[in-house]
Amino acid sequence: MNYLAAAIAMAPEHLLLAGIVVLLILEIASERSRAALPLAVVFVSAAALAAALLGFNGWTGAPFPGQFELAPPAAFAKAILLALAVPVLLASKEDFGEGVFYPLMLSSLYGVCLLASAGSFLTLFLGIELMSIPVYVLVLLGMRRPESAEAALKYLVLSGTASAALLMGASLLYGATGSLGLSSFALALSSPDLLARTAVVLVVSAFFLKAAIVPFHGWAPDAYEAASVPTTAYMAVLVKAGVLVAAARLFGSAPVGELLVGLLLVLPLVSIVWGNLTAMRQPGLRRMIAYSSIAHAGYLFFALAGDGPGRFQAVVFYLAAYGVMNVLAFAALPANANDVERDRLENLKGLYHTHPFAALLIGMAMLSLAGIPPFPGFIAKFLIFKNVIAAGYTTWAVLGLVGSYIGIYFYLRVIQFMFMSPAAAATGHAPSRGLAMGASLLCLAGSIAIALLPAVFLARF
Amino acid sequence: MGLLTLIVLLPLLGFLVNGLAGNRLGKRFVSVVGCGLPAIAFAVTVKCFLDLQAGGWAPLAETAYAWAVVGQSSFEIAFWFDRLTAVMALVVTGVGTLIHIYSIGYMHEDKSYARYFAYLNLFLFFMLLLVLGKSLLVLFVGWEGVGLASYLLIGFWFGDMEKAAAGKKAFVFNRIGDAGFLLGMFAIYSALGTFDMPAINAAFMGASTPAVSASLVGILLFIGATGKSAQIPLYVWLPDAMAGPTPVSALIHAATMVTAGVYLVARMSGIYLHAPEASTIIAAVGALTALMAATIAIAQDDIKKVLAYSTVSQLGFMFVALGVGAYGVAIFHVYTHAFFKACLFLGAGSVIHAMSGEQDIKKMGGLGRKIPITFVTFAVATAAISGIPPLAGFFSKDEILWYALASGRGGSVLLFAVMAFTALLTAFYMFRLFWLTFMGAPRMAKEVEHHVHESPASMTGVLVVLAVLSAVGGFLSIPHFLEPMLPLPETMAAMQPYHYWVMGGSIAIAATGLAGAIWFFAGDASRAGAIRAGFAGVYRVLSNKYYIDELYDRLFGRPLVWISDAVFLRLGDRMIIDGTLNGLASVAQRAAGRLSRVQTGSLHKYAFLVLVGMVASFVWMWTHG
Amino acid sequence: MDKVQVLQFVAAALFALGLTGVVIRRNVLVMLMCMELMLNGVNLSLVTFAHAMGSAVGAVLVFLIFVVATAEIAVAIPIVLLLVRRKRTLDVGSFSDLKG
Amino acid sequence: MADSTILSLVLYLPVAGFLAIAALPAGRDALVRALTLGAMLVQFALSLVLYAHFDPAVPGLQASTQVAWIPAWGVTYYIGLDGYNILLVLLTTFLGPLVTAGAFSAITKDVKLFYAMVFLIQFAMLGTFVAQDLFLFYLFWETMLIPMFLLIGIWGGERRIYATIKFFLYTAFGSILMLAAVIYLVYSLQQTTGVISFAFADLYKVRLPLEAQKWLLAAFALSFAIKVPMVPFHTWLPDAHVEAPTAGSVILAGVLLKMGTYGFLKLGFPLFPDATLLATPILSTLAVVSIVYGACLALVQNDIKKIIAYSSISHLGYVMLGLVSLDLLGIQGAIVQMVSHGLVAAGLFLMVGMIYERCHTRELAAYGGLAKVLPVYSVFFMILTLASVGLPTTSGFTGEFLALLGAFNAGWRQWQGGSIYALIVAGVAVTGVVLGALYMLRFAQHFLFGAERVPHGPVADLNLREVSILAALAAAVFWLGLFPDSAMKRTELAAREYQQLVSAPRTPAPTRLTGTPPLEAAR
Amino acid sequence: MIRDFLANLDTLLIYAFAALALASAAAMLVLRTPMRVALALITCMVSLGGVYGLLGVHFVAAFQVLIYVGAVMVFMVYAIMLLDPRDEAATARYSSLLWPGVFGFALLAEALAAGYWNDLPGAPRGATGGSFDIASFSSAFLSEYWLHFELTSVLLLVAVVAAIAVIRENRRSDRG
Repeated sequence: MNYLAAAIAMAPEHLLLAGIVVLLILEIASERSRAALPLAVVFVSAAALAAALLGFNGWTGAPFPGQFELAPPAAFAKAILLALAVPVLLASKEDFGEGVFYPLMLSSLYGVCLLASAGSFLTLFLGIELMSIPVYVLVLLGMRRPESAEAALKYLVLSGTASAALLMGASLLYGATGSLGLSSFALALSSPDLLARTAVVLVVSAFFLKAAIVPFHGWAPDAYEAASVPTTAYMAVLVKAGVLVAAARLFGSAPVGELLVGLLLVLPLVSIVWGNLTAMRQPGLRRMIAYSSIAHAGYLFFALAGDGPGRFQAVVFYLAAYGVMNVLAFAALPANANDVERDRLENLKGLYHTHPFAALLIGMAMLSLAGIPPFPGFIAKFLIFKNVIAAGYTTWAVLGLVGSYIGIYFYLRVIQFMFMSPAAAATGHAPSRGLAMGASLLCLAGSIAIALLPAVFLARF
Repeated sequence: MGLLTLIVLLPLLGFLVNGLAGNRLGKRFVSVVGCGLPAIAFAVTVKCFLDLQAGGWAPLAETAYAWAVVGQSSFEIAFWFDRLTAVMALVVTGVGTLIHIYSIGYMHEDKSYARYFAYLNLFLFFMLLLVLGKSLLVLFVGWEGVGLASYLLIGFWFGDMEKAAAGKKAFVFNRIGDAGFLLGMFAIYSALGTFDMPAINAAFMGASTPAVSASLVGILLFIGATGKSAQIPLYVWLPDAMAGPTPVSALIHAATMVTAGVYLVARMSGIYLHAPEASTIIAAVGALTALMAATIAIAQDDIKKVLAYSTVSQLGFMFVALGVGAYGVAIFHVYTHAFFKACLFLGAGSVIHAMSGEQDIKKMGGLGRKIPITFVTFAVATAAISGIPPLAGFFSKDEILWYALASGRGGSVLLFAVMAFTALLTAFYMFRLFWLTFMGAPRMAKEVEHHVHESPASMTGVLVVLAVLSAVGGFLSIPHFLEPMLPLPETMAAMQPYHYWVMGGSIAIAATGLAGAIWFFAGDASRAGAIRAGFAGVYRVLSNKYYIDELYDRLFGRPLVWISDAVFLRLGDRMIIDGTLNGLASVAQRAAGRLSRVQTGSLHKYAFLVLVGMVASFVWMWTHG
Repeated sequence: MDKVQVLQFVAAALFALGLTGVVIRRNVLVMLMCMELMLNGVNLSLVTFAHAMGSAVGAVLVFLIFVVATAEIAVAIPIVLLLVRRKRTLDVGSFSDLKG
Repeated sequence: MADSTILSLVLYLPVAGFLAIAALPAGRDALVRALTLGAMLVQFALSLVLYAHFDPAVPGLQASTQVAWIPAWGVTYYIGLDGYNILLVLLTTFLGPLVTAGAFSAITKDVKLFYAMVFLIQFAMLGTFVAQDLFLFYLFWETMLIPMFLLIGIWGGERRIYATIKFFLYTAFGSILMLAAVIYLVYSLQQTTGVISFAFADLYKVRLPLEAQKWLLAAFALSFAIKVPMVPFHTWLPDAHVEAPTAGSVILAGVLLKMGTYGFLKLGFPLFPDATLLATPILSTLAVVSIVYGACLALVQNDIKKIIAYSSISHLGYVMLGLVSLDLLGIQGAIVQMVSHGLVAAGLFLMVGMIYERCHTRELAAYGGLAKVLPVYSVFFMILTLASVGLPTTSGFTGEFLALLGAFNAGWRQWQGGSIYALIVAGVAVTGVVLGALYMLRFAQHFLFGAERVPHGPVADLNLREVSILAALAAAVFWLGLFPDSAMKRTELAAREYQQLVSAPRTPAPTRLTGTPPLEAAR
Repeated sequence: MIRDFLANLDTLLIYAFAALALASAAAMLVLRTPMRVALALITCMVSLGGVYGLLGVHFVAAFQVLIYVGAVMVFMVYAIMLLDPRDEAATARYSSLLWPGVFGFALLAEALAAGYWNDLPGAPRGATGGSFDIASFSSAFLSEYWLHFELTSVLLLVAVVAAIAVIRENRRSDRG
């Protein structure tokens, strides 16, 4: 086996691993070290860069045949996801004095990267666990509020269940096809064999659980709300991204038959409607975003129902568009000594008058999430539903679009608060934060790039 | 730029000058512009008339510019000058000019003197457009334009809501007519593909029958005419229109604009010659209007109202003439009527001027001696309208009566009878008016009485001219002049012998009316009072104009408002449409509440939901697999 | 009815029991143990298949599951400790401050 | 300078302006105003050049620019002028400066943001008109909602939130379905011809089976009908108009509503000819209903803004009538009527704004006899009123007359063919002429005439700024009323093309698409 | 007779162990105190180990006993002993969702079973037959699957870090 090839192929992972180790050493050497954040940023960006380079060089191969594969699309997916992690890190300065946050996040990213090039259920499983386990802890890290631990537990228990279901499904596939390669799933999709189909159901519901699709969504709102802002951003964007990239790899370009489309789209459709409706009444931003992310998970599964070749592209593009705006919103959110206060939508009232720039950014993010042109969110949504219709499921596409329509209202509500209401009673907004603003500008640049030159991104997948 | 265009543009120029700069230029300048330009227009018209004559009566035509060209169809602003146009144009510019001059004196004290003349010129502009227009389109532009001008002038003293309302009423009722007119135009265009009136007439006169029934078009156009010329059912605006300054009533609501309908029918005679049904309807409507208006006029006490109804009635006469195919005669009556009715109105104006604004004839009387010129001219005009020979009215009215009886195109004894009776009534109420105004003992208040004075020369001069015209105008036989283009209908042989009987009869009628009026009102008031008491019921109905206004309000006005408000606004918009939408919104809100209550925070619940989800997926799988 | 089938049924039963346990048991620790039970079910099924077709992959996955299970517990227990210190109870039912 | 360059300039000037004032420090309101006005004037001048250069004899696009944008989806950045949009572009750029100047005194809060939004709207609207690629069109179409949403929501009246959200959701709903239709349309183009392209020109080529056409037309029509708005999709309009600041109402009535009719003209009907011909009775009926319904409602309003709002519904009914008549006269009339309504309604809203600034109420009952107090104001008001009534020599007449004539012609032809329905519809439409006079004169009468009632009086008559705004409008109104030919020449070829696209059959329809037809029941 | 009994003995034993595992698993859901539940789980695991052993995959059996019973459950029991005294939850055994849960269990089990019923392969597709021994396993592990071997080490590292992080939070919350 060619070790060099392995080393190159896994360069991003290795960089992350190095980052983890270095950060740990730093952590052990001294608590409260200022170097943690910069180092983390450096390593993540380096990893992103490495992934991008791999992609641009069109590096293709499987250093671990059937376990770990790399092709330009996967490489670019990694690059994009890692790049999305950078602003999250930047925005986390105020929330995480101590450094342990960073090694955890890097290791979670490590998991995400694995998922992007997993070739078998073993890798997939390890990737998911590597991605999730640190997040359980991230949720309660910082302990901004007493409920964090509770949230962490809920997340842990349910996603543990998800892993179990996934493995059960894998095992049945193993029994049905004699292999644990991801391809066996693609085969099962079209097999009449009941065992295989049982496996499919188990695996799909496991992914639903991880991606918080109704009715498997119970953990998401609580976890999102209790976590600190950067963690929420990380969960809403990267964890979801990891899961869906994995799902996209799993489905590959196998045709999804009429039967499975039902299974694959009913619940996502429900969660689009459910999420969009429930978000209307939420008093807190994070909880609202949680529900909105439930809805977005729905759209993402629609992408999986699209015609084969376009799937991976659609998923990743959507994740990029959705992620960049989500991170933007969180990064632009003004700091506040009291975490609960910071979260309350009421306190965004009149934000335009106190922090015009932040208000504009958040407003854009909301519109983009709502899928209103000309923001990237629209182009991504367009791509997804284009694929669904191209696959011949016009009715589903229409239903999905109508469901997405329901969502518009609560995004507008945020804008209404920020722009159309008199400034709320002095809630002591801390002065806007330099790094976080930098992060949000980064996202802004990214989103503009996506909106103006989607072709450049699309061409990569 | 051709002469015809010039005729049209001169008043427009006046309008622009007076309208934009009038207030800064001072009254003298305004009056010079305001009266000078129409006068010039009159002169130019005469010039055109002479050209026409020189040209052996070959119509003059000229095109100003192409308004719009769409595909093959081109809409041009073109003018046309033939015998008919000549008569109308001369009347319009001539009488128009006179009334402008009269206005100088009449409006002298008014603050918005310039605005008044601007409007008057504007009216003249549109009226000439109407008369000179070669295509129906141009005619329609003028048609609507004069409506606008009359709207503005009726509401000239807009400080008083009544007057403003009267203006609106006039405009709206005209619009109703215009809707019909439009439909007529459209029908013609769809069938013939042109608005060019000579062409249209030719098409209908031609051998091949055009693709549209002449009666349909004829009736539609006639609806327009009823609006403009105040015929049943759309006449109600005219009496209210007297809210405007008196010269306006004279010019627009007596001499010119209201005769536009007559002109239209005469101009489109090509159609009506082939539309017997339409013609019959016209005759019927005309007769009915004439009679009805005449009866109402008897019971009115406002000097201008009486004249207004008499106008309506006289217009009825004209339409009867049109109905029986005597187009030339109708135009003849238009022409004579223009003189004596203008004279009457201006006379009335002079009276009102003298009475410092009083219009109720009950409060007048015995003015004859105080304002002699007005008195004399008014007398002449009254005699003229009543058809006393040899005054102008006599000739035209006599012709109408004759054709009503004898015309081969729908003349009948009944028609004749009705018209004869109406003529009688005309004579009666006119002399009633005359007598109550000028004769007998003064009934006005003292202070009013002692500064009753004759009007300035600018006004009385005009009165004299008009009186002369209404005296001798009849000798100029318009029907004969127009015959080459508007041939008179052949008369029924059976009726020939009665021609002179009719003439005699009409003289007798006029005399009877005169006598009756004098018998009533010359003596002491008690006699009139007694008679009136005798017919109290009838009198009330008449003095309330048959309650037509109230009827229309009940029939159309209120239902429209009710439907708009109750049905469309409250039910349709608010309840059904917005109700549904707001309902949906609140449903969504409530659903949101419900759904978020599912999120109880209990881990058991969440886990159970997972269980449910899995089971559900399985079930879906089995059922759909 | 053959061995593999029986064992698969057992495996399925264990999995289902584990999930049910998570749903119905109040005690946090019991809940965690039930998760372990689910994993055991998975293991059984994997091993049975691996044995039946004599391929090592299944066993490898089983091995990975061991490790991951350990890791999860290693993280779970401290979280529970933290929670219980705060709440003074093991009753999951009372960990429901987050809702809506 | 090449026309295409000028067009791009016209289109992107607002963006430049937006960035410029965004860069300005806060509190430089005077500068912001001046800058905006300047930019708008330049824009108008440039578009006048375009209008002058526009060659009526050349069919198809002029001054066009096409750049590949998202090749994978066949999306191109494709803008250009043609007979369809030349007048609307001119109208938009003409109203730009007027709106800007009109808001000088009215907007004192968040001036920067306000003019930024005005720029954005200007950009989005122009983009919608000049876009020649369906994707681009949709992008602009939707983008326009955002600044409008803020405009109403921030500077509006008491119920502004309700109004603006209603506006947004109403219009967004149509757009969502339209989006699905757009995708399906392009997909079917790809299926049938193998070409994947969003360019209008290519889409015209595809001829779907009738079944599909019906659904797609329904989706497009809903979206456009909401924007127009046609009864019964109109209830957002009165609220939006009443709550919006003057500038908002002016833009809304002046240009935004035209986007709906333009959509029908450029996309809705030509793309789905068979379905259109099938739906003509329904559409013409809706048009007439809008005419009458709007007029009736305008008749009973007591809020002066609402009167104009409902009158808009009525007037756009004529446009729809003309468009569905498929008669050249009618189409031309419809196009002129669009512009005319743009001028007249915009003018009336501006005047309402002016009086509102002085008297702070929109209750019709509160006013009276303004003609005495504000003579200049009244003159302009009268002119616009008469234009709205459609009196000859004003633009209103040109539009209404031709539209009605066209509708009647079409009806007549069908009558010869044996069906009288269309003729009756046209006949009913003519009653709108009377109703129009009724409500506008009622308005004018209570407003200008009668005893003097001037809230918060005494008030000053119009100042130079306002007079020049209104003078410009009046000039335009009379220009289009007296000499419409120069404008109609430029639109004629487009009108013919539209007529031909809708009425003349195209390439024979493929029996069935390979893809599943829309709304086939979900399994 | 005896011979074929002995031949089937391992099968019978497997069934016995499986039954035991099932029984103890069921017991876990009903037993009251966590400690008993833990014991039941241990029983279950051990008997599963027995099954593995009898199936001939001895090393897995060994892991089962070593890692699970040796590590996980010890950890578990430790936690129980640490926390149990405070447990009032022991009194209330079941959540409000007991019966729905049981019902759900029935359905889920049925659903899974239904998956196997008809077409669970007696000998799964691609079956090479025969068993494999520790040698083949470990060689595979260290050749084909060494990536995962490495990854597990990463995972454990992460787990340790995570645990430490939580403990530190714990201390912090004690402090403040």
